[in-house]
Amino acid sequence: MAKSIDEYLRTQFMPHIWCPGCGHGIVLNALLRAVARLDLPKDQVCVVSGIGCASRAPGYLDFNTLHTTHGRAIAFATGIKLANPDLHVIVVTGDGDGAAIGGNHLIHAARRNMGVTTVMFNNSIYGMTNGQYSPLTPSGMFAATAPYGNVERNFDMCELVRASGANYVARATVAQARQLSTYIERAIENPGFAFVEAVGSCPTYFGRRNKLGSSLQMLETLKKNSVTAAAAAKLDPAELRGKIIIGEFYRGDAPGYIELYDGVIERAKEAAGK
Amino acid sequence: MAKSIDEYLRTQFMPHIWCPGCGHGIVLNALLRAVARLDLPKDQVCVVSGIGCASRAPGYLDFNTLHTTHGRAIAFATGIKLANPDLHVIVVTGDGDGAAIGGNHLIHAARRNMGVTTVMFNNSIYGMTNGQYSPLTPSGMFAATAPYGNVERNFDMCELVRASGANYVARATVAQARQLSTYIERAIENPGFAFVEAVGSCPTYFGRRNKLGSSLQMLETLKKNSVTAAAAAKLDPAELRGKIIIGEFYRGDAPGYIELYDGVIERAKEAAGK
Amino acid sequence: MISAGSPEAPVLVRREWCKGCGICIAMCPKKVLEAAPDGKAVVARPDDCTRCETCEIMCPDFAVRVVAKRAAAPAGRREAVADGR
Amino acid sequence: MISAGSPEAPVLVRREWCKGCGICIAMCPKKVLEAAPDGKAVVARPDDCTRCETCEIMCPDFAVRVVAKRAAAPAGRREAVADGR
Amino acid sequence: MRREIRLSGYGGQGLILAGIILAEAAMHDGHEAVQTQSYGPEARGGASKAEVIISDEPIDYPKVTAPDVLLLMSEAACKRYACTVEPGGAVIVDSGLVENVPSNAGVVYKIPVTDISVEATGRAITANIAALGVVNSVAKLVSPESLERAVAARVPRGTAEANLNALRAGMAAAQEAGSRAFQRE
Amino acid sequence: MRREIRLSGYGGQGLILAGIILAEAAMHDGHEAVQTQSYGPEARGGASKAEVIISDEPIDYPKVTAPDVLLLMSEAACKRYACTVEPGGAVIVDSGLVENVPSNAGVVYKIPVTDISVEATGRAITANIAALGVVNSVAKLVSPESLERAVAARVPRGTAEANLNALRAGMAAAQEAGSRAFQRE
Amino acid sequence: MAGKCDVRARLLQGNESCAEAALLAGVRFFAGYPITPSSEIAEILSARLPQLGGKFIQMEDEIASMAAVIGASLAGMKAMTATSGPGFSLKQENLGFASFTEVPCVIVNVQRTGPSTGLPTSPGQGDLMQARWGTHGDHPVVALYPSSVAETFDLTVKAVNIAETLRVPVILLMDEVVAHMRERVIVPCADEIEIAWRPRPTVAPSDYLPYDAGPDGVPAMADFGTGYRWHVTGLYHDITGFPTSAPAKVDHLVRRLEGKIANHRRDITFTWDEHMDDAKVAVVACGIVARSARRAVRLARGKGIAAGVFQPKTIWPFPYEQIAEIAARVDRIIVPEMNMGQLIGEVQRAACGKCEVIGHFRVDGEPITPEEILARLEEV
Amino acid sequence: MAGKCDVRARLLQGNESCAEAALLAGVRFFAGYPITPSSEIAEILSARLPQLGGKFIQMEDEIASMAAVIGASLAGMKAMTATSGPGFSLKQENLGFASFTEVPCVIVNVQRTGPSTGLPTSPGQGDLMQARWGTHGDHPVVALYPSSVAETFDLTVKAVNIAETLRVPVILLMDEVVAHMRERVIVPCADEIEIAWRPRPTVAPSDYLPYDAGPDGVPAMADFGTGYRWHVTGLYHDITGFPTSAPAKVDHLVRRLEGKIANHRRDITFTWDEHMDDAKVAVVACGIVARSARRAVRLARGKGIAAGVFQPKTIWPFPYEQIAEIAARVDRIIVPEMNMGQLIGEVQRAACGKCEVIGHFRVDGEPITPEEILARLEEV
Ligand SMILES: Cc1ncc(C[n+]2csc(CCOP(=O)(O)OP(=O)(O)O)c2C)c(N)n1
Ligand SMILES: Cc1ncc(C[n+]2csc(CCOP(=O)(O)OP(=O)(O)O)c2C)c(N)n1
Ligand code: SF4
Ligand code: SF4
Ligand code: SF4
Ligand code: SF4
Ligand code: SF4
Ligand code: SF4
Ligand SMILES: [Mg+2]
Ligand SMILES: [Mg+2]
Repeated sequence: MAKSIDEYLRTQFMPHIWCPGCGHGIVLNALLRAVARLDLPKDQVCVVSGIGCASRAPGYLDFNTLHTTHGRAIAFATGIKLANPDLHVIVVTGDGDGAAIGGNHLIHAARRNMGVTTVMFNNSIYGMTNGQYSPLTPSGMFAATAPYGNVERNFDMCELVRASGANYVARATVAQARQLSTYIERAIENPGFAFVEAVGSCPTYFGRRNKLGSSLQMLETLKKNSVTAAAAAKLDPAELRGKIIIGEFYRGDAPGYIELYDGVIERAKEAAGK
Repeated sequence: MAKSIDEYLRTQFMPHIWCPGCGHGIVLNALLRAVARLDLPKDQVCVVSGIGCASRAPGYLDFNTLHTTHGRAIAFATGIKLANPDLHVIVVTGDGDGAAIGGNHLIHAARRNMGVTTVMFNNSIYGMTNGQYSPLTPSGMFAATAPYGNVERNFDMCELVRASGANYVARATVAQARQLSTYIERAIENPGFAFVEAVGSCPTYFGRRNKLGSSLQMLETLKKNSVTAAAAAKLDPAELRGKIIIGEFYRGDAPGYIELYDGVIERAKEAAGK
Repeated sequence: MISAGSPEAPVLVRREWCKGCGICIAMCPKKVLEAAPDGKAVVARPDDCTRCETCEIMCPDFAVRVVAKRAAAPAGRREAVADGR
Repeated sequence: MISAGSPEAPVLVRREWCKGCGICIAMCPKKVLEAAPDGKAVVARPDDCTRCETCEIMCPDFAVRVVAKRAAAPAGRREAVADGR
Repeated sequence: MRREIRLSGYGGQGLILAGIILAEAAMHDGHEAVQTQSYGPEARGGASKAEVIISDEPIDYPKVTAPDVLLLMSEAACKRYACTVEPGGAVIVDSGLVENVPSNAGVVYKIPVTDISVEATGRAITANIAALGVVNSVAKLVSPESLERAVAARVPRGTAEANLNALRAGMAAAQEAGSRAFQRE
Repeated sequence: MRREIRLSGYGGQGLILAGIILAEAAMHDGHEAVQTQSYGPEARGGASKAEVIISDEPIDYPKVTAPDVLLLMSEAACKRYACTVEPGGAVIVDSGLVENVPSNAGVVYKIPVTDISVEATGRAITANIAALGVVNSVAKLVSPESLERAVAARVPRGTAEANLNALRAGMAAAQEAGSRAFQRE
Repeated sequence: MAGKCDVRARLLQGNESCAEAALLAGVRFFAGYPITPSSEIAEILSARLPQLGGKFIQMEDEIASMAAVIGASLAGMKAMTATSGPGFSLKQENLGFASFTEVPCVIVNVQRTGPSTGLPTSPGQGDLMQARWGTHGDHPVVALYPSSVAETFDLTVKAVNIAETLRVPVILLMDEVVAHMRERVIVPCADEIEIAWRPRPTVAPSDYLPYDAGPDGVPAMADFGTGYRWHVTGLYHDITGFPTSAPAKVDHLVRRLEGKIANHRRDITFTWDEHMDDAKVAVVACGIVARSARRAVRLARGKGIAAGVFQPKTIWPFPYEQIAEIAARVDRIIVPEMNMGQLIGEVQRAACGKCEVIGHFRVDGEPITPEEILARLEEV
Repeated sequence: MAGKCDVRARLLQGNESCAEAALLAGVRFFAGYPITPSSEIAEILSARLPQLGGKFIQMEDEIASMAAVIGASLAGMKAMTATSGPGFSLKQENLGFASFTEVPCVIVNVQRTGPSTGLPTSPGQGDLMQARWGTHGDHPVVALYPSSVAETFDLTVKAVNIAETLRVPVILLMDEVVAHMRERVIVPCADEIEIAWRPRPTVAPSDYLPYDAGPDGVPAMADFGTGYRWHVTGLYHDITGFPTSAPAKVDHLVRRLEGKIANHRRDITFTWDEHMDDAKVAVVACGIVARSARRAVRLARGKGIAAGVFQPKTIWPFPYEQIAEIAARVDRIIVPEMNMGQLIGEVQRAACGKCEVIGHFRVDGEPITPEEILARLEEV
């Protein structure tokens, strides 16, 4: 790896706004290392986000960057990718942004196999708005809007996105930062819709309200609770409770939407007699 | 079965607006027979829809009926169910209404295990708006907005809804109308979120544009292409191409949101010292 | 109510509701139904009817009713299902 | 560029970016780093550093840089992965 | 002069296409023309209506209120629209499909349009174009050349010949019927 | 009379709670009171500011513009707000956290508030309440009874005792400091 | 003041005041999606509603929240949601549905500044016109706008009551400043305040015509599940509730909907004013700006300027008559707003050239101060 | 008329005219979601765009469509979407984003009647005010409104050009009647029409300040992927494009956005009138109603009534000056609208009491006829 990720940072805005020990920084770090290994030209990278703490990432990145409306990043990214397929379009989203309000765009982009890489910064909470539960907050946990414990169940995002048709699906926690970075790298390389769930932490809201200790302790808990997909296959549901299954869940090579649409253009031109 | 389904119809509005041979009528028929077998009191049934041909169903039904905005039926139904858990809340939706614009509400209701039954009238097209492709239009088919053949892939709704957490998931085509009716019956009985995909037909737009023949021929094609889940398990992907897998894919008994929220009320009252 | 087994009218077609799609006609295993010149279904061979209800179940327009079978069938009976699991 | 193996500064901490979360300190397998009174990381035992990069990778604030290792590592090398499949 | 034409029947008869062709022919003739149609969420296989206004000056209000020329190609259309015709206007009914004669029209032409189409092309599907021939012959709206040009340009590929035959058959039938037209007092 | 109080420091010091308590005490005394605070998407662990206005008549504009009483509990707060104090207003700095003395205040009280808290309760977390004791002693905003009542009602369950101790320690320190207050010309 | 219940002064945050008032007014359902600066309303109600046997749900987005609120109201619960600009934009389609199908509900919009994401924690008054015109098509809305925490309490209760009485969505517009500040509120006892419910059918289910209104324009509403099986649709509908496209029926519905608000205009128009009797220059302002205006006017009077202040607490329907009457007797109306000029358009319409109308617009994310307004009052 | 290209009269449907004009104006991207009565625009473009190497995509909803359009525009394609009321409501949040981040795009709203679902195939003019105020916060929009198929062609080209020139979302409001009728359009050659593109940066990437505008208020825009790496955000931003909450910068941005429209007001205000020179009573109407008004005025002149007609083709910014000027010299302005009175509010503001302003509102789903307007003209 020849490149320092410093060159991808808009260093004038550092230090960033994230809280001390916030997992988002580790995920972004992993993402940038993936870009560095792929040695993508900065002009050809476009990072798109919605709204949330995670979604503040693009502002710090020296790429073509777009900070959109809450939940809609993937839809914006779709337009960008279609208009300029040469761009590597990477969506950075939170568990609220991408799984709550933005859930529909996510599953539809996966279905279309749109050539966009999505990295979900999953901290199990709405960080930016001070700690309400998200669709990825596990049952029983406390949050600003779950004062008696969350009675909703969380999505398994990887299952959901795979069931929607994504071409690449993987999950790692920030405790496996190297692995996470490799998954993101493979996701960017995939021609179709690629999804990486990065399980991180929000010490300020999720951690504090659930008495999970410092960011460091949360990191260690993540490590402890991680189980590889292979290992998980051998465990029964009771043993898996509270565990985070990490690994690559799907790595396909179905043609992406962009390629398929090239076929439409061909057929259309033919039909028009050109 | 002691009841005629006639008593569930607002007969003054019949004949309904659906085209001759439209599969929606067969699905609605199956739904009403399920209600009849369960012998649900009419006052305790609430049917909610969005917008589309399928969503016109509630107007013909002598229940508490609600014809809402495009894609939002499940969200309205959620409010109804929470406010009056005694109601049997049934959502009638189309493949556009429920899978395109309404996809997010569907997966979230499934995740929450909200006690609502959803029947998706899947005719593979936007009927009401004259035949544009939907997220359930198979690749390669033609539609008003796919003049060169659809390059998108369709969702497997049952997989998607199951991956989201639904408690009951089944699919049948209108060629298996009895089976379809039984699935709907079981769906209504389930305390959590229950989903039945009813594969039907739109002879007027989908059929005509794709030269699939009369409604009768489309019905026969559906029959021919149906494969039970058990049989499908023995076939390889190539053999399954173009087939419709029918059956019950999941039948769970996880507690529904309503029951879990009762626990919240209890804990809250306790906390308030009542 | 017409009694079970009444030979005159095992099946009723509501002409005003029928749109003449022909589904009931094609689906009836006994060929009881036929199309009138305007395409709408008519009961042509009532005696052959087995009251299997296929026509009623398959009609998209609620236009067919198999009469007198309800009293006969056990209440609450489940519809037959070839379970797909 | 500082040459590989330079003993003086295997690791740099940008104090202005560091928020003192302590992650690098805890994660360094060689206990190279320590917390200053304000909690920010300082390089306490530079000689023990193996340039494993863990500190750099784990810092949420891009505040740590392991220097001189880039020239040494093969370009384009994949990060080690315990594949989870 | 502003002339309002209403073509009515049921969905699938191709009356909207007929309206478009008529308007396009008028345009070729150098007239102003507007074609409109009725929609409705419930207009599935049900009633269908196409309207054309032809004028020598810019057309302001583009909707037909009282047609000068009314084509009725179904019983339902007849019930609904028969009385909308301008007093003294011409009514053309497909006598193979409509039994009752409308009551307040100036002149009523009863012509078995669909049968004529079947005769001319072997198919009922060209009845819309046959009707167009009838309508234009009766009401003298556009030049036959422009009408033929518009037909040829707008009908589906490969069907121009058949449709032109239908058109001509319609025109011929109208000429013949002209003499027999039932003129009310 | 309208009095404006600004309590500033960093997130986590509990200054907003202190502001609420002060306002609530004022309310108990029968005054009008408004408490506001600064928000910001970036105010994470960073600057924190709570403001209180106490008045005998209805409070119109509810924002503090130039405080009569300014508490500074961090260097950053000091840099940002020191010069906002009303000429002649009172500034209280936590001398354990802030080194530079603000330049345009009327009276500056340098009191090691956090240290006093640690001394009184063994914990820095009660520094906000200790500060409240200081502020109120210096500026005579509300009655000590109302302040104690508000503290007891608003602090987390089980911490009332400790917080009341901090409050009193703050009051005592202020009284002592009053004599040493650095009065600018 | 002592009595059987806990009547007492409480120091409440604006959002808290809104939540507590809603509970007192009988709201038992809240569906929402968090957004600054309204989130506290959801947070408080997530704790408080289940204590009272009510239901709180955090939906997947604002569209779903609005839908759930309408559903719950149809099923018989008084229902509410709260949001801010971006969420308010998303709610518009379903807000129009509620308006058109006449489902009572309350939508709180705690405004922040800016279009799009703007400045989520800064005050602005940019959604006044959106509150009136945000959804497509002709539709009636009622919008109230408090200037203090105590007024928030009062107007929240009124919002719930109006929603129920007129079967209309009522929008409570709030300023970030009011939402986040704490002030004294005298919280009344449950039996001290008037609590309204939607008019109920008095006929048998078989005779129930869900959209057949009496002269006041408000039809009786049966809750789902109570034996009145009726149909609700966002299509044009006649008095039976079923779809129609008959021009006369369509016309009747649209005009009745407008009319029912107009009929009750007097009952739902709340205003406040001071020194208006002999004023030669009036300040018309709402929300937090009305407070600065009040101060400015008092200061101006102190300087001998014949100033007065008029605060519409009901923004929609806008109090045109009152403004017209004011315009007829003052020389000048000053309209300070935290936007580029929204209220002023309505004031101009109402004034109709009868006096000068001058705007004072501040759009930097900071509230308008009394001094600024005073400066305008001192201009000749 | 013959020439190197296919200049010729074509009988086009209104929606078709819009689609073809967009292509001619250089639109190469369309993202949409079907909705009556706009669907034909999507259908035609799904066939035509790929023929020209452009891209069509049917998104999962209107929100996503609006987002994709903005994305495509940022990546350098002229982009458009089309919808009707319900979809227009859903697009509002992202429309505000486009406005605030100054991303050129065109949004067609083919209006249908009614709030909510209403009557999808009947005409109505209920979204005029929504076009201006539909999204939260202060924001500039431009909206054009054709009355014929030919005007649709012309105004679509203008909409694309204005969007690009001013970096603003331009709304093309259409009436269902115009969208669905067929009329003659003289389709010009590509080289006969003026085609505008967004201003491009002339500085090196390192010197590029994406929101640093010259005196005309419109900053230069670099497409993503062309070497100018910049940041786009819906938060308040300064000239660098990065977030700011500094009041002065916030203020500057809001005022520049309003100002850039005001600066170009003359260039983007299109109107049409007839018989206004000596008119004593004016009819102000837009869209399809302007045609009835024209007929009515001609008929009135035939009867000796000094009537005139004024049609704003640019609805927003509203032509206040022109109306004010008219109000000063006529006795009466009649405003016929297919709604409960929207345009009339602006006319009243502009007239400012200088003449009588009378509304004629039709809300039954049927277009206003010339006879109706004539009847109002004949009233004294
Ligand atoms: C339409 C809309 N609704 C709500 C919000 C408020 N909001 C901002 S960020 C956020 C949630 C953020 O959670 P997540 O996406 O998990 O990101 P995190 O802050 O946890 O990184 C919400 C609800 C908004 N900005 N826009
Ligand atoms: C917000 C909104 N967008 C679009 C539409 C237009 N629309 C009405 S029905 C429909 C699709 C219907 O398709 P589906 O749900 O599959 O029902 P079907 O008609 O096929 O039964 C659409 C796009 C609308 N009414 N509202
Ligand atoms: S609030 Fe949570 S997610 Fe947001 S920056 Fe802080 S720790 Fe990270
Ligand atoms: S258009 Fe299609 S889905 Fe709609 S009623 Fe007709 S056949 Fe059925
Ligand atoms: S009941 Fe069975 S046998 Fe009798 S008519 Fe119907 S389908 Fe035929
Ligand atoms: S199935 Fe029903 S609609 Fe079709 S022909 Fe038979 S009775 Fe008529
Ligand atoms: S590179 Fe490795 S050994 Fe060196 S300081 Fe970092 S973590 Fe410790
Ligand atoms: S991990 Fe980074 S921020 Fe945390 S202490 Fe180390 S250098 Fe500082
Ligand atoms: Mg999160
Ligand atoms: Mg469908």
